[in-house]
Amino acid sequence: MPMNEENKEFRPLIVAFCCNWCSYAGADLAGSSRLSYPADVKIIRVPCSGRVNPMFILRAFERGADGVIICGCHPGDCHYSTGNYYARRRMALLFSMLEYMGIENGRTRVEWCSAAEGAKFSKTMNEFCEKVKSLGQNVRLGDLRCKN
Amino acid sequence: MQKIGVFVCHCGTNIAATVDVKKVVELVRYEPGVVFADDYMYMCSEAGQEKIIEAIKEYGLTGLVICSCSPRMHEKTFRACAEKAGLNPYMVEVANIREQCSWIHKDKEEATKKAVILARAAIAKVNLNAPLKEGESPVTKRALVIGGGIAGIQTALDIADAGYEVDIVEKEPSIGGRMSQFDKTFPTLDCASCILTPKMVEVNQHPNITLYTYSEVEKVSGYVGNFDVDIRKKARSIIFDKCTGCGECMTKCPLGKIGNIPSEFDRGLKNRPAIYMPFAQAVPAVPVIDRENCTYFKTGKCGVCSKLCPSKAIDYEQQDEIVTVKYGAIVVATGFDIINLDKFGEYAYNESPDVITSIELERLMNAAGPTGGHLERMSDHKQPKDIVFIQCVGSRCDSEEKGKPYCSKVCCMYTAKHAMLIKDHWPDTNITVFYIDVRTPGKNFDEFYRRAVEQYHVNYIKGQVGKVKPQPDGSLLVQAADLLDGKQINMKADMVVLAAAIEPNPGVRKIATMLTASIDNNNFLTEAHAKLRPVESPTAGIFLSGMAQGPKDIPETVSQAGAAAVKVIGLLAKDSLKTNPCTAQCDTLLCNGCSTCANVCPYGAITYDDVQVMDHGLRETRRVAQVNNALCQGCGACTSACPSGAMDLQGFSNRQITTEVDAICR
Amino acid sequence: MAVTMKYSYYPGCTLKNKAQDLDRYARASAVALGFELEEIPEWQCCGGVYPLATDEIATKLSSVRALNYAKEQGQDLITLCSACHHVLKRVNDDMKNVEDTRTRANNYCEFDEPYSGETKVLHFLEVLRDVIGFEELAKKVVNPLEGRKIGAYYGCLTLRPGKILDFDDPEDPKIMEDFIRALGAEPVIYSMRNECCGGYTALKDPDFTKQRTAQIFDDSTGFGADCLITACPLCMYNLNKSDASSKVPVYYFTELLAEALGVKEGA
Amino acid sequence: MTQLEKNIEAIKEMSGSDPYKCMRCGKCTASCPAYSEMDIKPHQFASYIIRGDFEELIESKAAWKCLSCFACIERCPRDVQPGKLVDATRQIVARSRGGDYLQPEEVPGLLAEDLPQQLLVSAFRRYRR
Repeated sequence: MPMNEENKEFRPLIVAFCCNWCSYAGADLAGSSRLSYPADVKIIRVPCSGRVNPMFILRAFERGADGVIICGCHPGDCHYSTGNYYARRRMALLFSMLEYMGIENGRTRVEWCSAAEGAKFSKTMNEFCEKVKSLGQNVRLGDLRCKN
Repeated sequence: MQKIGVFVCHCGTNIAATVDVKKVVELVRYEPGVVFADDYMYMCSEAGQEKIIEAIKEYGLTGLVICSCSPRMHEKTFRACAEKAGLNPYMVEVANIREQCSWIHKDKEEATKKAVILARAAIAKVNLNAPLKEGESPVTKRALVIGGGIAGIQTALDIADAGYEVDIVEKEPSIGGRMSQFDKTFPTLDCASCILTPKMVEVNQHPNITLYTYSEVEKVSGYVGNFDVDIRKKARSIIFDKCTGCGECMTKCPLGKIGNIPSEFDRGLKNRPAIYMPFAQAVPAVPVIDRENCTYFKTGKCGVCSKLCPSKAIDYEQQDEIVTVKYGAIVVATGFDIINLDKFGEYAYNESPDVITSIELERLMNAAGPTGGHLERMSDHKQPKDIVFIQCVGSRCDSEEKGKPYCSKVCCMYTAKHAMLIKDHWPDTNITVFYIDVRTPGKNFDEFYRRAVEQYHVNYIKGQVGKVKPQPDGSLLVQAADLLDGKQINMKADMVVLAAAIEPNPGVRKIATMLTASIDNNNFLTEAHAKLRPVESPTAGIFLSGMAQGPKDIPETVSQAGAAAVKVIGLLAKDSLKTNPCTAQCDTLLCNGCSTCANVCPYGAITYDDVQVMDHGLRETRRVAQVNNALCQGCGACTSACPSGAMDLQGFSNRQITTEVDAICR
Repeated sequence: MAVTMKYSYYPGCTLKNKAQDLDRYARASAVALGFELEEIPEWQCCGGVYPLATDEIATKLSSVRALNYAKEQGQDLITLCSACHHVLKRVNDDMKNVEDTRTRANNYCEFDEPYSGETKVLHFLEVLRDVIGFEELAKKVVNPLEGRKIGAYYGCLTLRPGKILDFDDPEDPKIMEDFIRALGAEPVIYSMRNECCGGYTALKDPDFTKQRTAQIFDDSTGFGADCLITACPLCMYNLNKSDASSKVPVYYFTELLAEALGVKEGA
Repeated sequence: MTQLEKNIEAIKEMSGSDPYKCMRCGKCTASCPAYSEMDIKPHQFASYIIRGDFEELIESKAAWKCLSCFACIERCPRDVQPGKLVDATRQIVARSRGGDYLQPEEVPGLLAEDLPQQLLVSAFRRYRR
């Protein structure tokens, strides 16, 4: 994101993957309850947190995202029974690998948020933004094939 | 290249107050693929929709992006609108600029910027959308209920009354299940047989219900609306149509007196002949020959029943028969049993005949039971004066080998029932109940338990019993502690009744595997959603009824049975099923047949097939995954698990999501 | 069955002194049954009780040495005393399954090869049941103990904790009853058979131990026992000290075994 | 972590048992052959530890009256195994205060002629560090 010359404040770019059944609905509830969180968060709707392929996250970092958060249904509540369990295990592994590559753990997060938890969604996003902000701009993950 | 129209909604001031709608229109106009962009006060209104339809026709639009409220609100509306104009409804994407933008941001410049980014992401996605067609699969208008207890009976009756055909498969010779073994029911104390038997008869006479008793489900294939089920009808050794149920054979079977074959129905408290009906009110009233024990089958000699049968209904040559039937829906109502108590040696269940389980007590209290309803000790046939009840035997137990981690839910109530029934018949009996917690949530339940204490003076003591010690004088010494009074108790009893933990019928594992219905660690069937879809299995077309899903009492079972029936009726009422087109697809050229996807699929929608593929000019046979679109629910678990990238999800494809990421990160 | 099976044998402190009968009759019976007990040289006392605190290590080392010795001989390790049986099996389980204990014990002991629970520990009764077989034993009995009604007194240490000792069902054991049947006598089943005799409290609270043993005698004789058998020297001591009116003789199980096998006199 | 939580953690570590799993069913206390001798009953050990009443536990004679017969350990439905908590308490007392229940000087007076060595060894292990 280009920085505004006058306003030196760093604004992170955050991609949030939200599952259609719980957390996307939770985000809608945060909206209808007018519980604000920074505009830095952009949500992508996926059917299930288990749909989030690690490639999407790598892509986001590669393209300059400063933080990525995956939100799903609470354990045991997954609309598809088990998708969030897979997501949880997959992301634990991916995040530790990302940390090894220099992308701090604070820039990645998995959170459970139900359709009724608008307040939690907003709070989570605020916290996450603060955290990513404190870490500063992300070092770009470069894919040599994508270099132009 | 798509021709995309972008429509930005003001939603009155809901959006327009924080997002500069006009600016959004200007900025997205030059996005790749966009040929038209406009804004309107209320996009979802009739006039708004009209605007969309006109634009589709005028500009030959192939894709739509609506920047408005949440897709959870109006995606359906706009898809229908597109369809009206002849556009495939799956060519529509919604950018959520209300709930996820205008409503949560205050700074107009910031909100406008975000709205543009969200619109760009949606536009990028639509560029990759492809028309999708909802599939159709026909529905066989017949249901199968597995299990003929109260849960299965009620479900079958409700479905049959709605006009659909139902088959019940019951592995025992008679329907009736556990409830038929009970004496009275809580909290009203009406007699179990009096309320169950009429329902059993109704099932038998219902024109829409077919009974397969002494039968088991052998094989299941197919999917929702189209199951093929093989049912094994075990050989009864009786010609069904000839038998009049007169019972002559059973009374004359020589093994009735000397056979020592324990009656399953009476929980081994009584013996039965080798040709038998489990109980007098059995439905159907046709006996069965227990070939394992029958002298004729063991030695080829005897044949008494065959000689005496007035209707010549005995057929020793009968074979098991397999019938294959098509069903649209399947209900699992396999019920429960109590756990094996071998691991609870401290309670002397195997050591003393006077230590019994609650189900055995039901039989001992039942007028049709082994003692004609007279409560007596099995050791000396004396009427017990002091009776001790032990709660939670194996329930709430951390050790997997010994018990179950859950509360069995019904024991507190049936124990209060037993205590009161005994006191009603024999008021000078002393009854002590050792409990950990008394749990009585339910209508009129706590009142019921309090009645046992206040009116019947049943002695409730908090503290689990440590050991039951059979004494030389034939009594039982119960060693316990009263935790509230702080003293150890050594109490003599004539009879000890154990509230053994409930577990799902052990046969359910096999059935769940056949149905690809998931079960939990305790072998209870899993619901599609614990709160919102409690009577459906995650596998489409499979429904749950009764204890197979979790511990519950009779009224709860009946309500759940009705709920399951409604879900079945809702399914059978359709002539065909529309299938969600956002399903997974396998690229056979990339698939390496590793089975990873099938392992994560919660619906059993993935199978494997050998296909011929051309790879670099070579013809090869490969084992590749195939997705059954009728079963796939579109969760995408397989797509993230697939190591070779062969699995993709229509409507949320890898490329579509990646391009959204790119658009956001631009 | 091999011609002569050889076992490493861990007698323990008491069998060398106050409980010589338990040891002596076992050796004689083993010969009669065709197996050999090779006493481990320089064995050290097991400590009598298994330390429940997870960070204890020094008190487990003597057992580890005995276990390792048996491993080096390539033999199973046999014990007779309930306490040794209990301690050895539990320490062996720790060496197999508790990494911390295994690492530290090996650091102390410096064996040629680290020990990690390879040895199989057997109670003498388990050899009779699982290797010889009670049916086989019954065939070798020359003086069946006919007409005797014998109560098996298990106590606590032979059975519990059932999961680790894997000796028999801790609440409803059968091994000693089957043993009694094999000798031609009739077992008496009574519920105090697996209840504690009072154990080491005999040292400072002898009155309490007497209450416990009186209950054991009352219960067993109530069911008609004319004598009790035990595998534990401490149970033996406590039962013998009893002044209960229902008191009956108490024998080590090996004594009755030797008697039935006709080797008691020579032992 | 508060100091209390640390202490509880230490006991959990030493005993290999989790007092929070206790559901107060009392099967241990019902089974305990030394019930009459124990001033704090087996089922209470979990609550004393959770509350942090370590002083009272240390002062009590219950830890010395436990027979280590493992009946509570065998029967506990929650895998709390109170006997292990009792033993951990005993260890804490013996290690921290040297408050041994048995002094070597006492022994000659307690010896009986046929007393098995096992008894002395066990008692020393149990009653002293």
